[in-house]
Amino acid sequence: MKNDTPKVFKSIFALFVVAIFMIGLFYAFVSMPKGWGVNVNNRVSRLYILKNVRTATRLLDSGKFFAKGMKPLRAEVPYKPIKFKKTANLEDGAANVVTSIVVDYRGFDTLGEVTVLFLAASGVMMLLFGKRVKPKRKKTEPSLIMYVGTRIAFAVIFLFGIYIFVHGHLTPGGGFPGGAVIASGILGLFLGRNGYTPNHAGLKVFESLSGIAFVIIGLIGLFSVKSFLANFLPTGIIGNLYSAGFISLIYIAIGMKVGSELAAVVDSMIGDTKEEWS
Amino acid sequence: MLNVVLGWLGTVLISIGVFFLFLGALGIFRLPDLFNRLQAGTKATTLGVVSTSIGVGLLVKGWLPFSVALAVFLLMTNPISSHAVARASYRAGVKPYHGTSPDECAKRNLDFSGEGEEK
Amino acid sequence: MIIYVATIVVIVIIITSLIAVFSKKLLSSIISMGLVSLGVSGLFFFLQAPDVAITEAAIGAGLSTAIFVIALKKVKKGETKDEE
Amino acid sequence: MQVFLQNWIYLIASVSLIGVGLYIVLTKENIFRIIVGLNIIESGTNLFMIAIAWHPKAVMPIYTATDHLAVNGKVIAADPLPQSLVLTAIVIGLGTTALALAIGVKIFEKYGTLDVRKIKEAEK
Repeated sequence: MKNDTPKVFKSIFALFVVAIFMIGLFYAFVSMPKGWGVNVNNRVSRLYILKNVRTATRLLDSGKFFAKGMKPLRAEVPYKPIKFKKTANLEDGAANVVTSIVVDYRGFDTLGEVTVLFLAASGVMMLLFGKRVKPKRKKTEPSLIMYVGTRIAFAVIFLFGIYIFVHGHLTPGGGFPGGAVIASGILGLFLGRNGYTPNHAGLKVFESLSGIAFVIIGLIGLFSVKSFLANFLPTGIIGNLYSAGFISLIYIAIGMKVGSELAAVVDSMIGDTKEEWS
Repeated sequence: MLNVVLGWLGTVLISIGVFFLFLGALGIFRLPDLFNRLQAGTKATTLGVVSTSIGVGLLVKGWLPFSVALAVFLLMTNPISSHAVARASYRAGVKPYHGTSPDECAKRNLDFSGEGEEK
Repeated sequence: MIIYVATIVVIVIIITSLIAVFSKKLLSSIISMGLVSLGVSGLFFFLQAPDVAITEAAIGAGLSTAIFVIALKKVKKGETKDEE
Repeated sequence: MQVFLQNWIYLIASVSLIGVGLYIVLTKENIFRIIVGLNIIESGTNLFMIAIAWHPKAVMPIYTATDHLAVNGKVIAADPLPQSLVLTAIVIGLGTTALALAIGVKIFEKYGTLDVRKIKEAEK
């Protein structure tokens, strides 16, 4: 389209395109298997779903649980009915199924996603590096309430972020939200102080070390269990803090990495404007 | 016996909290300008939410530590955030209600003017 | 019963996203985008996905809006010129 | 009424969010507004994927919140696979948004404007 196209025509065309797109999405959603139609057994290990189900043994014997064409599990693994917080787990030890999909079943995919996040963060740093704007406006001190309050709140927020990613295999949460919470605490420090800069070298070292730790845990799995990112630690009792094998270790690494990366993104966005932010 | 006392205490606390939350909502509707509304929306709802959460913690078994932690965090952050909003809006040039007697900020000659504009 | 609460949230989200389209100022458009993210995180909780709800509330409503506002402050002149 | 809402309300929400975002991307000229539209499209897509995983009687796929995920041979938990995909997609969305904003700031430094048409004219 040329530049001098009237605006009304343009918006009518856009509405037309949007209408076609929305009708297509409706059709796709309606024709998709939804809810009860999806067999979760194909996506998660069957042992996972059967945790703490009282009728599990009966169903396993009758063979009703599985979809057509699946072998009953009894033949492969000796199966006992599992009770929550009572018995050790057969599969993994994690109470949170989403966590164990992110770290265990799709661990390699998560490594790739962390790499994408690292590339995005370093791209932001490269684009905004080295620009120093001189302060045009006179500085005013941020108020004392903000200064003290953000310092106290930062401690609480930091502790909460660490809690989230340490308990990732038990409660909702994990490395990604924990890192985001820590980064938002650092953003609060930026807002509360005048000219606050974090320790850049410390951030970089932290980020690199946690990335290296992720790969090293994967390599330990490769050399001890013969598969990259395989679980090499004993799986404890479901529901305990020390359970789920290496999931909590990897989530700690991911939380540190995501937190330091997002903090670096915020720093390189704010850092060179040299204005007050209170 | 203890359960009955705790139940009554929790109910009274929740009633106080609901009353103050209602006052906060009423203040947001009735008061004239931004600063007064911010005052009503912060002061009343801080007490309201804190006493409501502690009352719920007394009523339900085992929730007291969580609700006390929630109350402490709210007590800490809510006034700070409302102070930040008020300060930023004053610096951005929001004029107070004309009935506000005397404008102490302007009186003390604090250097807030013209911060939001290019020179 | 929770589906009626979700319906109210959905109506609020749609109205807020329409504000993001039709508002003249870029800042109010960004703020309404953050509100859309907050409402979507509430819907995630109703859809039985608490992990995703926590992540969306921390990132979509908090950090993303903050980064937008910071970047907007760098290009303050560009906002008023081309919005007509 | 309840059944109708359960079947359709999340679909309506996600599709209308995607439509609104697409409208912003197609019609607006300011680069930052286009990035706002992309973010709204991202929210709608995430909602779409989570809504596929849900059914009206679903429970959370977390054992600390619910006792069992399967009753009488039927899985009653929400599908955890799209949830894990969306969990990582949100974080990556923030990274790409920050990258796009950095590129927008650089464009503003070079051309002095954020309007797409004026940038196109300046290129000629």
